[in-house]
Amino acid sequence: MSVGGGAGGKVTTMHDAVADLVKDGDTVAIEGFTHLICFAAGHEIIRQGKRDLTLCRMTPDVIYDQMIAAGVASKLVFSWLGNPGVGSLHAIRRRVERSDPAPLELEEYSHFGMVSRYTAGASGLPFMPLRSYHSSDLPKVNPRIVELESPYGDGTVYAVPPLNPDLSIVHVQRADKDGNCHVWGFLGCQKEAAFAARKVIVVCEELVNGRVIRSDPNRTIIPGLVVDAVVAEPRACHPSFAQGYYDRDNRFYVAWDPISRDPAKLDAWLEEWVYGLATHNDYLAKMGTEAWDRLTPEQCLSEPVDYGAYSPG
Amino acid sequence: MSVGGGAGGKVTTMHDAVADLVKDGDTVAIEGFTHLICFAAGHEIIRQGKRDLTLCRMTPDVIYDQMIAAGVASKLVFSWLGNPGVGSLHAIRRRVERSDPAPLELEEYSHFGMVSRYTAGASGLPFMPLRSYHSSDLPKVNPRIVELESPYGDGTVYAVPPLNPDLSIVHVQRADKDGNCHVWGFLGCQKEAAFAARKVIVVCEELVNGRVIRSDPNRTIIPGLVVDAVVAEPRACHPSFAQGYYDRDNRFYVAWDPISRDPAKLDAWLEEWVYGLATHNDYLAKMGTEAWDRLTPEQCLSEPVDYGAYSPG
Amino acid sequence: MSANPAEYSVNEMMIAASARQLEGERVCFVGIGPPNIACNLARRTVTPALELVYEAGVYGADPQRLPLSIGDPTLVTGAVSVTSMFEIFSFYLQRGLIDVAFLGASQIDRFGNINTTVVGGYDKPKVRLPGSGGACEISINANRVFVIMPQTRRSFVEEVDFVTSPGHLAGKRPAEWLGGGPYVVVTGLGVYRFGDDGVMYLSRMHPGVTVEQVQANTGWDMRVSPDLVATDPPSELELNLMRNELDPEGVYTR
Amino acid sequence: MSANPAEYSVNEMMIAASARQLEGERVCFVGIGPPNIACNLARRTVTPALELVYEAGVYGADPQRLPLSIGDPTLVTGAVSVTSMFEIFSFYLQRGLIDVAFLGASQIDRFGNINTTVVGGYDKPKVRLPGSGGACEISINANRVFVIMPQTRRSFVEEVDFVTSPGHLAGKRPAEWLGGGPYVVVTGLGVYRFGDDGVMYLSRMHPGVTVEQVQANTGWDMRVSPDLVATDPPSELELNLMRNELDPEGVYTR
Repeated sequence: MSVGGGAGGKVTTMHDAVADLVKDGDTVAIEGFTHLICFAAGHEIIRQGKRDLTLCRMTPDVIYDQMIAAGVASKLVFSWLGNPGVGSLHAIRRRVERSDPAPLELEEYSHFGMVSRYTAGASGLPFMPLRSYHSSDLPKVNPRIVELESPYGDGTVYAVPPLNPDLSIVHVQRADKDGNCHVWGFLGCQKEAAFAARKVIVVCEELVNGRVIRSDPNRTIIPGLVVDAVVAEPRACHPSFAQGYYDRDNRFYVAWDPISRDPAKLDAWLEEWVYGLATHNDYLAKMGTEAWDRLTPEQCLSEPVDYGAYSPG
Repeated sequence: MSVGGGAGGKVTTMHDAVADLVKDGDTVAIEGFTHLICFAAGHEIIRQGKRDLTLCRMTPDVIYDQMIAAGVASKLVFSWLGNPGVGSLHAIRRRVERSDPAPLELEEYSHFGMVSRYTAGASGLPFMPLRSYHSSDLPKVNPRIVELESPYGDGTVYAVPPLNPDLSIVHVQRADKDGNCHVWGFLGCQKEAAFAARKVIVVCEELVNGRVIRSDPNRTIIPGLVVDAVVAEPRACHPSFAQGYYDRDNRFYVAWDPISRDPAKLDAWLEEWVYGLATHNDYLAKMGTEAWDRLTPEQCLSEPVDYGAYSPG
Repeated sequence: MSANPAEYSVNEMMIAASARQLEGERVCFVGIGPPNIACNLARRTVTPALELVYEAGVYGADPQRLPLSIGDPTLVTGAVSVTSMFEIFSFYLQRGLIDVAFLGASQIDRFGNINTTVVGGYDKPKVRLPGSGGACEISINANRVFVIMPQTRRSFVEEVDFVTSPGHLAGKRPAEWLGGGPYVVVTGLGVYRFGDDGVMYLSRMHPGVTVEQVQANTGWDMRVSPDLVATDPPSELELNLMRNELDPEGVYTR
Repeated sequence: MSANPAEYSVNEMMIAASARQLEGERVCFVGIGPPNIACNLARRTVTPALELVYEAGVYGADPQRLPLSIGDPTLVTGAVSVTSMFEIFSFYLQRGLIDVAFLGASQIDRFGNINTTVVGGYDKPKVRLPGSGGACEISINANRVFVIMPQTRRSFVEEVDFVTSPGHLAGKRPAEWLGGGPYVVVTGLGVYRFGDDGVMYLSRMHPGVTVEQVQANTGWDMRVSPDLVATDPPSELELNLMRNELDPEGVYTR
């Protein structure tokens, strides 16, 4: 057991973080809206043979297609199911449409409903009101979405209940050893998913000195206070992206479609790229460097701001 | 009339912004929690003799003591009434305790209630739920604070209604001519007050090129979309502060106490520092430069972040 | 390559016609796929001041390449503001700041009710579609909803299998809803609008299309405007932009 | 200057005793005035790892000077995180992340119910006090509430004129409330805790104070712990820190 405080802070390996913090039957969210999706964490969960998970994500992406194909999950909580810009997630569709090879329970919302659930969970609220779902069939198939009168007599809204995962896994650009995190670009619901969860694994592109975090406290999306383990794993989001570090590998998303359509090909892919490798470093070594030349952007720095030094007068 | 779009964007003077956008009887919020309180805007409202305003602020500060003493307001919506770190706001207390020289209607919340009201207003929601007010006397004296059952049968919370001011005035560090704003340091409820309002005046320390704003889009707290007028007025928050630009002038806050206790002294102060001056530039000229040597901090820059340039492949 | 405006695809016609509908609009919530191309085409033609809002968290995007998805990093760099998804839905959409939102659809009925959830029953669907994403709340809160979709008898249906995003219901939206609902539908055959009773009618027809063809590709008896006009074909400029800049690989336009 | 621990003020005793109560605590919501000094003193003595949360929007402040108010820029520069007030109240306080919160009070009753709103009636008050600020929600949601206040018959009252922040009500808080309510009260005379029935009792008495003096400054019959112990006077270190670093002008400590 290597997670927790101490001089090295909460820094650990992906293997140990997943071994210690993912239990069979847990409700787990790997969030990141198109951006900062931690594929490496999903692969480690597959490798360790976790079972019966309830997986939460606004947009089950290729990583959830892989995880669900590998049999780690019995239920999916989501709001948009697809391979963005490409098409379907066929492993998930097989389970939903034909229970092949096993049924998959669905709990379905809209995007606003899902972010509102995380926000209620992060806020300690029993529900979050929102203007959606009127005359939609979604509340008919999901009894957790309920209509609610405004207490001021000015009409009705809908409510969704809090979502408090047992574990949220969030990828960030910068973290210090205590788990204080800077994120930029699309924020998705990384902050809300972290505050809502009972345990949090932060995976970062760069492990930085706490001074870097404290140089810009308004950029700190997640404080170490809610973080249990920090894993430094550069490029852990491939084929997703990390703003300023690497681009989305669209070729991978396109290539996934025929793999996902064919269970034999999918099994072979998992064997070659997940089970057959021990760590994300092995994955990167197997990938080679060609893709990274293509995916690495030119630099484009933010203008700094001056916080001012306020010392004794 | 000089507010609005066009090549010069929405840039105007404080005089014109207040003349065009503050109407007698309006509900007006000048926000900023200890930080970025736009005293210069309050002074201009006094100078133009606006009347019968409903003033909203979480913490009616010295500026609201001045405005209420000058007779611009008939009602105050708030959550903490005082001269922070010093004591009372005596002009407001005279009106509340003794209707001297006229009554002042109060509508009172807690801080969480006030930020929740702005948030509901900014979100287009008919109410915001929160865990507060249980067994407090506040709902007894403010019928807008109502108890609400959770639709999931797990207890009750309280609700507050949206606050949508006719006008919010927010001070920021940087804005471009279209009203896109960077803010750092304490954010207070500047963003929520701006999105909630029907009209918004942004006052900035520095008018910058739009490229500066776009170099760090995660720092943009308020988009020009909700802004009607932009006023470039450095040091307009004195004696409040602007992170990185100047410190709080605590001597002023302490000096205000005896002025505020004595209506004659207060009138003389208004005459000397508000009615007797035409603009905030005159105020700064009258102040002289000594205070600014004391109030200006050393530089302390944020580490930049790399957004990456993503151009055609 | 320079385009020959005499030769164009059905999708190019559909996207060009959609982009033209954005003339005079200011703040547009952009969806994935064809809407993304149409909005970026409009910015380069009829509405240079169009502000693009993406549910991923962006206001005022200034993409330097065609975004591959609604979550492309080119939407972030150089944008006016990037914030959380909760704030995009709360402070922009639910606050009423969105003038127009583009939605796609797998099925639509005469009232503009949209299905993107399932073909068949929900519990054992014939085809499991992506679901709502942000469409359900967009359809309720955006001032005007534009729909862009291919038209066949399987997509223009008498009754949708699942109402993901409500349109004009059975003719009337409750007054308390913030948005006005579906305003225009653009397909490969024509441009449709809605009458005061919330029922869709054919307003413009694309070149070479006949009313019979429209009827054959509609699962109900489509009303036709007495003032039916013909759509202009895609211009050389529109085709050049789509082919050379916005979708050089032709993913959505061919 | 170096302090002579034989000479100290009532307020110095009160603040030193408050700081010691923070031993072993982790996350502390800091109020304006004496709580601010006590928390910063605790960080320099019994609890260096104490994380300071300020309602102005700060988590993990590292002030380089004593903050003049809870909205001092020195709380921002070098902090771990600065966010909106809505998020501080929602994601930290209401989420249950606050171990202990310090509140001041103008009046308190035996159940720890607090008044900071008015002396007299609400509509025509004798004295209009500041009101709740964040105190109402803090008293409901923080795991433990510490109160620090001067003690007189006018502040320790049989019945508060207005319940701004609920304590143990008339002896029992509803189970659904997140926080445990008032845990300790520190005054210039002693340190008070609460029994299982929610009633305050004298737990520690400051040097030189008598039980009679405590009773004379309490508007009800104060219970006294059978294990009543004496508070240690302020140490030289505590006094030096207060006098030279934390409140050199003696605004709160003299």
